[in-house]
Amino acid sequence: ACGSSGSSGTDDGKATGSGGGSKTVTLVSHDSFAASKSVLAQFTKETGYTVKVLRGGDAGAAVNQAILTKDHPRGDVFFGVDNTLLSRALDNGLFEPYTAKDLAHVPQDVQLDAGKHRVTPIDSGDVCVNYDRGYFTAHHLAPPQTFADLVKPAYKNLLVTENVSTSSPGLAFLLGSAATYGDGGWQDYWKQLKSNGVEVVDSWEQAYNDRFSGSSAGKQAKGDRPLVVSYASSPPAEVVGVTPEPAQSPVGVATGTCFRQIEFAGLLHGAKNTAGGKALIDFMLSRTFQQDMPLQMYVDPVRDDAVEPPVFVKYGAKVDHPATLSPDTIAAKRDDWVGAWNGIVLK
Amino acid sequence: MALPLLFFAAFFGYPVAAIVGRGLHQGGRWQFGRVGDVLGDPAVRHVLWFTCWQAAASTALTLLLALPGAYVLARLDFPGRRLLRAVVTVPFVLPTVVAGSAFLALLGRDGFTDSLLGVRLDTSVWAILIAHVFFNYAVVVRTVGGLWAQLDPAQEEAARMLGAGRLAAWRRVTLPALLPSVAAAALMVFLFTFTSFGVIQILGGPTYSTLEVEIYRQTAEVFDLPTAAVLTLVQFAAVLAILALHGWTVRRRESALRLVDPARTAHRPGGPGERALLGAVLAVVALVVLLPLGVLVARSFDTPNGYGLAFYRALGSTDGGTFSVAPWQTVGNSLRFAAVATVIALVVGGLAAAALVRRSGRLLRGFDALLMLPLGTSAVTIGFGFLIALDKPPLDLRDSWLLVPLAQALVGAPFVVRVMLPVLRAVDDRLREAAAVLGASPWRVWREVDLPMVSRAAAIAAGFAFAVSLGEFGATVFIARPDDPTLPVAVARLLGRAGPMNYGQAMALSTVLMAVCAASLLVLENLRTPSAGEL
Amino acid sequence: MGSALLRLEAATVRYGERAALDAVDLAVAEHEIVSVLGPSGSGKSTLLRAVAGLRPLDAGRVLLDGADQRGVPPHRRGVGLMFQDHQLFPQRDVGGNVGFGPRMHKAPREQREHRVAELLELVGLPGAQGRAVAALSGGEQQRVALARALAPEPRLLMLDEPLGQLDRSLRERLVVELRQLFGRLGTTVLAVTHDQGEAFALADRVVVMRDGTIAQTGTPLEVWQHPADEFVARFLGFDSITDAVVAGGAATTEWGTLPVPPGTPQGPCRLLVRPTGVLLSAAPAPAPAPASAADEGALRCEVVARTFRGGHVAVTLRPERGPRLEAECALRAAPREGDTVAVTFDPQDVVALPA
Amino acid sequence: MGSALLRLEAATVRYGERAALDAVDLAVAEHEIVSVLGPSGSGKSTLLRAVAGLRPLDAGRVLLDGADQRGVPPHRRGVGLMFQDHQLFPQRDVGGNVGFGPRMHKAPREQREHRVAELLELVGLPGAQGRAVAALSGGEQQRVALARALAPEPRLLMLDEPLGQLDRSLRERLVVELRQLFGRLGTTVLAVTHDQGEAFALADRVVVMRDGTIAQTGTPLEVWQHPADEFVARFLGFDSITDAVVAGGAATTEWGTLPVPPGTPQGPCRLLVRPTGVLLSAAPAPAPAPASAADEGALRCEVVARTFRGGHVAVTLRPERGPRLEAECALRAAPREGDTVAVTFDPQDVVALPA
Ligand SMILES: Nc1ncnc2c1ncn2[C@@H]1O[C@H](COP(=O)(O)OP(=O)(O)OP(=O)(O)O)[C@@H](O)[C@H]1O
Ligand SMILES: Nc1ncnc2c1ncn2[C@@H]1O[C@H](COP(=O)(O)OP(=O)(O)OP(=O)(O)O)[C@@H](O)[C@H]1O
Ligand SMILES: Cc1ncc(C[n+]2csc(CCO)c2C)c(N)n1
Ligand SMILES: [Mg+2]
Ligand SMILES: [Mg+2]
Repeated sequence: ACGSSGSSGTDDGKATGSGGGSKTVTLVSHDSFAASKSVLAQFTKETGYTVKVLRGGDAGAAVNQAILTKDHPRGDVFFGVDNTLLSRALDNGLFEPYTAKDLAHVPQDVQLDAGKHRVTPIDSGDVCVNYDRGYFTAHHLAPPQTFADLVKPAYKNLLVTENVSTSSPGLAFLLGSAATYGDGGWQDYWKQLKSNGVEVVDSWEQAYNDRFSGSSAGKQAKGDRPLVVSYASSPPAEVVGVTPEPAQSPVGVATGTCFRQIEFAGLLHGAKNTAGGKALIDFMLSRTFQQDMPLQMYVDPVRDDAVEPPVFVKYGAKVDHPATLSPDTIAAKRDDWVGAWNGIVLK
Repeated sequence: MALPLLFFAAFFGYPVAAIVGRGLHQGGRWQFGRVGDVLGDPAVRHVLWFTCWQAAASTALTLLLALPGAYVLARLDFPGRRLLRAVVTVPFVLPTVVAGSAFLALLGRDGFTDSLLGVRLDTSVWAILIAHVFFNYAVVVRTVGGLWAQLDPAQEEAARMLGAGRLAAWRRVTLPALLPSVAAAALMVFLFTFTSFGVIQILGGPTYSTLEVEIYRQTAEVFDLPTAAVLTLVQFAAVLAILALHGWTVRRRESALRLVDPARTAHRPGGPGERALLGAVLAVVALVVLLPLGVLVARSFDTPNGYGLAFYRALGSTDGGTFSVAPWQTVGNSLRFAAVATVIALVVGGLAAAALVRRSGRLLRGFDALLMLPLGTSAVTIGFGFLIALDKPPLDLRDSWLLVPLAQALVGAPFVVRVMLPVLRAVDDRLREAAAVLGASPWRVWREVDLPMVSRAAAIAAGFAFAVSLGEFGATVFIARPDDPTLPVAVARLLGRAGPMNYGQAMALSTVLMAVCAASLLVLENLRTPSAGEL
Repeated sequence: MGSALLRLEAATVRYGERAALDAVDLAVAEHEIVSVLGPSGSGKSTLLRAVAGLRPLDAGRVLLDGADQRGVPPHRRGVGLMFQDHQLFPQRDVGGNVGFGPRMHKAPREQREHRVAELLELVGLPGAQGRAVAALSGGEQQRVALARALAPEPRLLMLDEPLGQLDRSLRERLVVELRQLFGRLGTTVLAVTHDQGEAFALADRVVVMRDGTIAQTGTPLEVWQHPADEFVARFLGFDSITDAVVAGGAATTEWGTLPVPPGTPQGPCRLLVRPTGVLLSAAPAPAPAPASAADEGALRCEVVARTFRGGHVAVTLRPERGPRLEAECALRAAPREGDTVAVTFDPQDVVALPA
Repeated sequence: MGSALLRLEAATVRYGERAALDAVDLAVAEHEIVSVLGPSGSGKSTLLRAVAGLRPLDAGRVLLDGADQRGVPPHRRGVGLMFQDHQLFPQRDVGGNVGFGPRMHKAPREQREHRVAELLELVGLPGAQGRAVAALSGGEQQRVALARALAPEPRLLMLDEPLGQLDRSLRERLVVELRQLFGRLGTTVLAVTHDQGEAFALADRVVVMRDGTIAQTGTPLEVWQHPADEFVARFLGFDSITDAVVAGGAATTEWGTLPVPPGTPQGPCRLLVRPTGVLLSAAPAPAPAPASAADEGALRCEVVARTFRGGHVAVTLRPERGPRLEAECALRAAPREGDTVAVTFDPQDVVALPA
């Protein structure tokens, strides 16, 4: 119904004439994108635009798709590029600059394209080692807290992580170690991890749902690794739907092993409905949307005045000093590091 | 002939050429040098080698285990036969990640084999092979069984009168007659296992990798399109080699057979031999197919608060967050897409099969091979190909819901062709002649002679196309329509989130998927072509 | 007949309600050649399939060499069967088909090839080993099927219409050669045929079937000369049958008084006159004294049809009274259609059938 | 014969090198019934397939009603064909098979059902509409195939061994009824058969084929009485053939001097004696004066075989000199094997064949 604007809609922001007719703004994202119906309805109420969401693949695939289709973009806004992939998106000229309205409420340290405003940070999440509380209680062992702990003999054969070439938490964990030990030191760290019996699987799903002994799925699947590379938001997720509410989540977070992922949204170059897209980006930074996100996508809002839901407050972990790396460093080093990692860990 | 050709050109040839072309044509010039680079990489060669041999081994193992099943399900008459035939097809629709996880539980630590035999298979290649049997048991049972049920038993009787025992008669008379469909089944199993993705990812760990996995990584994760393009070409070359081998095997063996009404060939199991065979087949089905399915079903009821229906109830609510629609509504989406895809696959595949039967020649053999290529093509390649190729006039399907069924039909149509061809080629040409001299035009001959004979195979093929479409994930995920996720896509999204509710819902939804699949297949099998019973 | 190679005792095969084989008792001695005759659908093929073990009996027994065959699988019975519809293996060439049996019996390759060549020679297809069976004519296929059935040299060979699609001269030659072959090998044969001439020429004994039962068995001559009943008589092509009362050496019928052979049972019966026993004389008294004609024993008939059958002419006559008569005449002696002829009867061709 | 319904002109069909049909010329007039006879593999079925358009000609033409049929597909030719191996549709019941043709010709349902019932009655399978074809006996299948071919009432009906699997009495009844049916409908018929009796009974004209060519055509009587050559003679079952020199009313042969019918061409030829022309007399002079016996025209022969054929006995004789002779005797007049008989010849059964 909306693809008929072919000839008149020769891009540029002023093409709202045709896009405005449809009053639809299209959000291109990855499979994990989610938002409450009521929140999206509120956007429609406020702006008159309805949101159409196109999801395709995981975060990496979605970015790649967007790059492939950049001459004929499938929508107006892209959401879901994180700091590990940001430069790939920016270098390919995927986005048009737009300065979102409430940027003032967003801490400077997550505004990674602050100079050009081609992308706007929307959420952040920490990739950290999670632990199976039950296991460590039963074995009278203190759970590890830092990268350094993980190579200790006490934790031999306990950790499962993801393949860095196929999984974004896997890559984040590598980046975290690189941020901690430096370009010259992380290889040595991983050699130690390897000799301490780290297990590598291809996907987060497999690591968390099948191998990890702390998640409910992993318990069913007889997973036997009490340490897993996952998210800081996993503990609250483990108690959702469980009645009665437990005092503690069965999963804990090793807060010294975290790497921060920041997800951005941007106005797609060649978007048909630029005005709608801008409105949508503004809305994504609104408190309404930001407060809805945690329970929808298990991420943290970037807005400093957003109130976190009670489960997050009660069961979530507070990560104070996550490891970070600049997008430029990541862009420059990623391929080399992945190659080196493959050589060390998978050989 | 023209329609199928056009279909494959537009929805396979063009998109795949576009994505491969994009990969190889970088920076304004063709990068054929990459071919040498990639092929020279010992890691790539290792992957290629593993891909080939695991596919060959999987195919052999599947044939070995499933051929007796094909006999039992085609020729023996016992209660629950239809249900069993539907149930063995269920794995086909299961997202491989889901099934892989069931196998992990069965074959891994404290799993079925570990506690029973003390062997852990999750780290060995056996887990992969067994999972491949699980997925492809039905391919053999249905493809081969479709012809087997119609073979005139008198041929075997003739052999026995000449002194051949049961087994010898089967080996020397029935098997040669079945060979084209056995080869077709083997080809399909080989292609599926050759392009195996989820199973390898889960059960193979980082040690075992197939070309398909590499292509996926290079395309979707690493975004190294040139390498992906070269790997795609390598995959094509391998698939073409297999197709050539298949063609060569089959060509001289196809002969007109005396086909009879399948209703007349089934008999109650008689004698200790047949009862033992039935028992053995049931045991294999129970172990290899039912047990893994059972694990998933059990998990779908295993809530944090004890066994119950909580996950199923959750499927009905929209505020789980993952979807703007309730997850169970994806059942409707999937059924709708699958129905459309099945129709497309039947029309395109049926026309192609009809054309392939009537004529022969080099060109047509090429066409035959072209039809099989989609089965040997990575789903990402097709998905990304669709994205970049079908986004501008005259084929601007960016916003069309048709994209999903089209992609699915691309996998379904080769099935239809492969299942129907052996049967059509077995139809004695003189039956067609008999109809012609009784006044039937060529079109009537097709409707009155071929169609009734092939209707059983067509139903089987339709079942396959339907199951494939219901379960198709790889390509669909890249072209999923807004708010219309298909069921496997929904399962994948649920799996991608932590927490018991998400995981439980994924299991519940998978169980729903199995039930929907089994029910649809039962309905399909009971549909009779109207012309069969007419005067 | 304790030494019967094959014995059927009350053998019964039912298809649904209908019995295709109805409590059949039959014994075939070693080295005997028995032809099974009978109308289409009378159960001939079913009989062979039951003996072969391809169709289990619903009642009764099949014994081979005195041993009950219940539960013995077909390939262990040591019998061969040539199927009515051949059932050649389409994936194998002629040589592969004929050599199949010897191969199953593990005959060495050379011997097998020799045997195949020999048999193809016998059936008139020398050198056909390499031909595809789909490229054979109907009769050629039948001959390959015959050669295939002969190849393993089973003790009991059952042939279902083995020569039905062959022309007369080939058939006659084959009948002679097959008899010699069977005599040499000592094969016992049970052969279904619809051709009486072939049955009579081939067989030591003939079995006539009717609706799943055996209507008559005997040597060809016995059956021909003394059909057991009207059914067998009509099946053999004798249609000149009427009611009669035999008294002394004569029978009173609608056709007049007919002489009967000595020893004919007295009293009412059905009376058959074989065509060869209907003697025509050119033209009797034009029609003046019907009473006297009858007295003379000559019956006036009109020729309603004459059919040239090669060698002789079959003449259908409408007598003054009584049902139609069939006569057989030499070609040059045959009257024309419309002629009126006088008929007398040869007592040797008059047979009283059990009523 | 400008009004021929069917005409073949130099029709040729090759399989590889071999011509299965070799420049055949043939014309069939409207309403004519023609039987095609010939040894197995002589090209009879190929001829029918070529006419039906199932096998394109490699050379020559097929004309129907004067129109060249090249490129006309089978279903447009208005001809019917009953296949030698029936080719019943396995997935349809008997009614569905027989009713197929009328359905293709859009006959209304009621008429179709009526026609099916009628034809099944004709072939002796009344009420068989609902039966599965796989559950029929061989002969029953053949009859269904016949009914199916008759159902659409084509102008030209081609039958490939239509009655080959039926017993004699049924076949004889069907020949009569088919002739009547064809006469009533005005159907032109081309029927292949291997049974001479059937061919002679059914056909107005007979075509004898040999190796893809036509060896002879003529009425049954013509062919029987004057076989065109030795091949046709032998094919008809005449095996008493020898070299001869005809001079005046007698022929000199190894068997002695035989009388020949008047008008026999003079000079050397092959000479055939039909079995009916070999007259046996009980026992001649025990053997004293061979010269005189030859002078008398009586040939001494030993009976080497006698075969009962029903009605008559075929006797094979080994003469003192010359090749074997076949004689046909009435049952009661037949000598026994080993007997010595004197043979004289009936000139009416002596035929000089073109050398
Ligand atoms: N498809 C074929 N390929 C090669 N040769 C063939 C083919 N069909 C028939 N022939 C050969 O052509 C010849 C004539 O075959 P045709 O079927 O016409 O014989 P026919 O006279 O009908 O014999 P029959 O009485 O045995 O049925 C035979 O020698 C046969 O082997
Ligand atoms: N599978 C079957 N199911 C039902 N009825 C059958 C089956 N096979 C044979 N019959 C019936 O049993 C009867 C005997 O069949 P059979 O084949 O023995 O006849 P036949 O004497 O060989 O006849 P023909 O000379 O026609 O071959 C027939 O009436 C036939 O219809
Ligand atoms: C190894 C292997 N993996 C998956 C399937 C099942 N399958 C075959 S085609 C298809 C649709 C996607 O292409 C699916 C789900 C299989 N048969 N073999
Ligand atoms: Mg039979
Ligand atoms: Mg033929």
